[in-house]
Amino acid sequence: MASLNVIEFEKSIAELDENLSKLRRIVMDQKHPQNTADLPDQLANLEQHRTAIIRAWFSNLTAWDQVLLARHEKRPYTLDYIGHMFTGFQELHGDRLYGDDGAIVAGFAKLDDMPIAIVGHQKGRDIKQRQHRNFGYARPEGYRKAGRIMKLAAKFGVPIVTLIDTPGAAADVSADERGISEAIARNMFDMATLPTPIVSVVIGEGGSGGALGIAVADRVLMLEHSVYSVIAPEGCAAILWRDPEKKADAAKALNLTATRAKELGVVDGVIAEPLGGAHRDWEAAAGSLKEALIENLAQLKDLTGDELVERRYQRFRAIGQFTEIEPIHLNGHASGDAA
Amino acid sequence: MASLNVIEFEKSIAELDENLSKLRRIVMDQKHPQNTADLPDQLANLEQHRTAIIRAWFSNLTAWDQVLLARHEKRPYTLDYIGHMFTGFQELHGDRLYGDDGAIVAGFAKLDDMPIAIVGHQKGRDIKQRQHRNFGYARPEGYRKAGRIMKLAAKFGVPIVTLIDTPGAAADVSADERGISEAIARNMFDMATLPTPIVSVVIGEGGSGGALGIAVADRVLMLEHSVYSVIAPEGCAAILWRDPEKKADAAKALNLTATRAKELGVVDGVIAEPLGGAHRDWEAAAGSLKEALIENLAQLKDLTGDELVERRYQRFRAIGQFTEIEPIHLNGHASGDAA
Amino acid sequence: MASNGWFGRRSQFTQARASHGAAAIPDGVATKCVKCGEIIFTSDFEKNLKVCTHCGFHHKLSADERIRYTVDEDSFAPLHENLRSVDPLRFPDYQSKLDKGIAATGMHDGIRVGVASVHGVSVVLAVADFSFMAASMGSVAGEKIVRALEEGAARRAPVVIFTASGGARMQEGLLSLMQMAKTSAAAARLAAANIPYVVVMTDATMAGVLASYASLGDITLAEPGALIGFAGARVSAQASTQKAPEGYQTAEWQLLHGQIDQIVARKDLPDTLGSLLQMLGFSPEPTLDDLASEALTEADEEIAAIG
Amino acid sequence: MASNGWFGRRSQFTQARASHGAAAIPDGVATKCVKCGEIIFTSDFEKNLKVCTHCGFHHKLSADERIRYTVDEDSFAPLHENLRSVDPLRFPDYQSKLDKGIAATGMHDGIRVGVASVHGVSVVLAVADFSFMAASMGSVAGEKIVRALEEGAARRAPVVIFTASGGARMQEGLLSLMQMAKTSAAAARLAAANIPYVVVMTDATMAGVLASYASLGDITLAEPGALIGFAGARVSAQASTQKAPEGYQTAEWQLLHGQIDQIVARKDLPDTLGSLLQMLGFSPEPTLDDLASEALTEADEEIAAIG
Ligand SMILES: [Zn+2]
Ligand SMILES: [Zn+2]
Repeated sequence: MASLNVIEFEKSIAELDENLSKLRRIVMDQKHPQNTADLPDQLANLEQHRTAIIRAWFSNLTAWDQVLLARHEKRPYTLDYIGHMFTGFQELHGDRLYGDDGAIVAGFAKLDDMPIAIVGHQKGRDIKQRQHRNFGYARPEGYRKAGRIMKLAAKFGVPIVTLIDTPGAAADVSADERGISEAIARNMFDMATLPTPIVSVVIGEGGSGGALGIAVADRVLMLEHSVYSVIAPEGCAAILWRDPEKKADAAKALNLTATRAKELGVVDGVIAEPLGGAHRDWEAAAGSLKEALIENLAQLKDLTGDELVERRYQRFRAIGQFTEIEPIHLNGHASGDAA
Repeated sequence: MASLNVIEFEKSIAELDENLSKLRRIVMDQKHPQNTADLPDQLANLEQHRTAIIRAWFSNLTAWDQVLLARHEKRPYTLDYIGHMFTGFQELHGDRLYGDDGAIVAGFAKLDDMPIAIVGHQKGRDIKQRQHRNFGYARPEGYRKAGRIMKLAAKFGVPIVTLIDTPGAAADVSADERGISEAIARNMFDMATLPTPIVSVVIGEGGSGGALGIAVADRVLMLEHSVYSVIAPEGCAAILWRDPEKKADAAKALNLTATRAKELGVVDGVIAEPLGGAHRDWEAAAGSLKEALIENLAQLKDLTGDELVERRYQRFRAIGQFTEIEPIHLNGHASGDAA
Repeated sequence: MASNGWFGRRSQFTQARASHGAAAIPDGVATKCVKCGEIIFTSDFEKNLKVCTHCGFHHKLSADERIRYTVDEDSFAPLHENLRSVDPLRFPDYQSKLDKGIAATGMHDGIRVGVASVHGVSVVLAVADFSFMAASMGSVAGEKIVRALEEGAARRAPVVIFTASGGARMQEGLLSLMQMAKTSAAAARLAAANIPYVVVMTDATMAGVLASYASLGDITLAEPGALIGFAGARVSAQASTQKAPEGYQTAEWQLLHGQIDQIVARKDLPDTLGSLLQMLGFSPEPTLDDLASEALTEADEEIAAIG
Repeated sequence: MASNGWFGRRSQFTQARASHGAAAIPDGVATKCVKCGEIIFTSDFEKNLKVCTHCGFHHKLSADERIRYTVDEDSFAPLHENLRSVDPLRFPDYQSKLDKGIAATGMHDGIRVGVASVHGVSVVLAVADFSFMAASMGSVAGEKIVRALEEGAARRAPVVIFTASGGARMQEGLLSLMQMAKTSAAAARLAAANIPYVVVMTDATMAGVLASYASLGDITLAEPGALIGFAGARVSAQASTQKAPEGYQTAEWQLLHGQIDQIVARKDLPDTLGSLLQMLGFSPEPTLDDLASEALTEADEEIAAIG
């Protein structure tokens, strides 16, 4: 099964599901149960079979499968999670400078009884929405809106949750004209010193600086089938092998899965998704995410602003791998390339 | 003489000056002094006459004359004053958001040995410069550049000098699109709390909110022949009398001269200009301005940031004229409109 | 405000007159929408909070109507009603304009200030009334706004301001202009005290008011269709090389350009305000009923403890 | 950085090779300008700080050249030279690329850090060398930049960083990406300590480095003609509906778009840096000569007091 890619796999599951629902209808409609007494057993078998297939396929995912799952067009997006996890969402718009970016949503809502500031990338599902959301490629005004709302949250001591789901920041001429680089950098700079708890969760695509621009947090989590990468696999393949089609190899080389990100110390936790991926059960996915948010926010709530900022700094300060050779001795004996 | 307007007056002085310089040349070139012995006397008389004419005309200026003097195209502009008063000017550009506005210049320089942050409106002298400077109508990015540099100055404890010379802020569609109102408001908001000395000087036109957007200061001064107004006289006349040509009456009604602004408590001091106006002697005008800056900065230098901010707040807090009638008595006796 | 603002201001005055003139049909039974021209029964119009039942246009409100439509019943207590304008510049016709405004509205200036509660949350409220000299900002309006902002800081209560204004009041010259700085400085003080400041922009919020305290809210709401801009249409057209875009200077256009958080229908404003204030950490004050039931609960607990 | 950045990065790599390949004509006596193609005597080229004597193009410099051209003579003392890259992801060909970079430059990464003085003002300096793997930012580069920023805070000395980079270093995956956050956080700490941070952008400053510490200076200078942008030309073209404008992603274009304070010719950089640091309150350290003459003056005063 694992040789099927996500699209093929999803198709096979869809066929299975169609058969299953036909069978279920027959069982339900059955006026004369004695004639089809073994149908319920057949149904149960088929359901077990379905679970086994999914489990098998998911137990053997390649990095590229993970990329496709993270980009799955039925995967819940930020506003879907907000709808399922929070109440009373008050979306707030605009950067007060230039515009309002549909690729980032921001506002306040309640997580149970706790006010939370929410910032997240937003993709669109239909053509019109995709254009409005710029396919999730956030623009300078999106990052600046995010920064404005996060500073507002910090001012009133409201914790911040950010949801990451972008292929990358907008890279067109107009984004450069309005300082997309500065906008991303400034958010990281500001987030590093906001004296309020921040939890970031990669829910889909964690695309490079565009992702990190709203992900400098006390806790960084990833959903099981999200990815987080310094560069898109296609781009990486094109550089390494002059062949964007080698994207699956690149995906592997980039170590962009949640498991690897956790092992590298880049994320603090991986949130399990419902069997078959978040797109198969939004409610359950949102439930797991909500639970993780509550747990992580609870762990942060007793820290003072200063403590949060200090720990957040040390958290990122510690990321990176290198060796430090013996310092050069004053008597002229230099150690070699000890790395 | 006072019935001449500024343009007519300037023309008559220019004719006089031409005669004077001819006469001076004759006196200088004189090979045979005995033949023209009375020339030096004539010259002295003429010079006295010139001074008397100027003094007479300037002793009887109308508000509208003041407006024309403030707008005089030979009047020194911000960069001229910077050149004459400061050394080592390092101009800094850009708002880090969208662009760089030529209608506001900003940077650091030394006033004698003291580092100063300078922000000022800038008009242009020739057509090309006027376009580049947008005729002194500053745009959102100009106010945001100004705000950025002023915050930078406050961060490093550097005093701020702002020079005001604008007919008003940019009022076109694109200025509105990028939040000209927010940009002006935000600067006033920020300037109210910057913990560093701020001295603002109206050097030419103090045009409404466009002027005030960089003029929330510990000391607000005006050059003798500058004006400061809530609205341009032409606009005021059009509203009051549906006739922009009644601008002279409007200028009078608006009380926009330095003397009146001082009497109203809106400005703290009026800086004398050289006889005949700043445009006749840039060096002398800059000298007076420099002296006033040094004096006012010296008076502020021992105050702490908190003291500066508190006094600045109270300074503006106190501006306004109204009456407060007796509060309504609880026994039902209301005082009338006691105002 | 400024040479840039005056056409804007005039058009606002005109609009104000039109609004107040045209909306009421003489017999009082019917009202004409200033936007779509539809004739509506006045009772329906008022039941609909003066929003046109036909086109949805949000008509201007008097300060008292605004307060009635917004705050918890009977919760409003006015403050600073005793401020009166003077005529510091002896400006042509100013006094007669003030007199007319007083006669027309029963107010002494275009701003009403007080304390109230919204969905149980105590707030300091300031409300503009465009029908008093286009709610232009002179010394009194500036002072009232400043006192409202200071009151919020002193009580540690959120400040909610419903803005509407043609801009700074020309007739008080520089004193009016300085109210922009004065109100902005007061907003900065409130911000430094970490107290929320919510602005609701209503038709029309222009020039010197838009370029000062109206643009400095932590959160900025606006009513649908409200005219919001720096300069009036004519000045802007003179200054622009481009044609005014569709919807220029409407609340909707300002939302697109990043200046507004949300456009909120009049009927939803109390809920939205209440919700936002709670998000920022301001809970409803307990009512007498709440206190009574809390006392009962405590009594129950004591009994339980004894039992 | 990112899917957006990679074409950019490749074009930078190409440019780097072109620059270092084409500039030196084999015999070493003459050098060819990579911009205008003019052949210049190498001695003139170097005397002119590697600025083309014909077209003024500012060629890329090695870290050592940059230091030599910028700081007071013999004032540079290196720090953190002992950091070495590892290959945490066992990324294809990474080690061989590192080895090549080391062999070509004698450096172990694209960043050199140290303390120095500029016009007598003590600073912490970080300098990028584009010829080491396009000075892409991996764990070592990020760590060095952070240490430089922390060193500035600890010494209360201004930090001056000459930036150049193709972006984050792909070969260290997420670890490289996180260096953007790490360096930005360190810049925030320096800012909180009220210590000046001056960035000088040099050819080419792109992607993940531009979108982190390079854009966070209190003051941002750039060399004339330096390529500065988020995504490379091809990605940007793919993403854009509009054509790349004239001068797109040059220092001059970025100046127009508000991102740069001043474009400064290489020869003027020491003066400009010295002047700016003094404006922000950092005076030259007294030299030994100063101290000697000060001691003399004090002696004179004592004599005067006695006399
Ligand atoms: Zn209608
Ligand atoms: Zn050349």
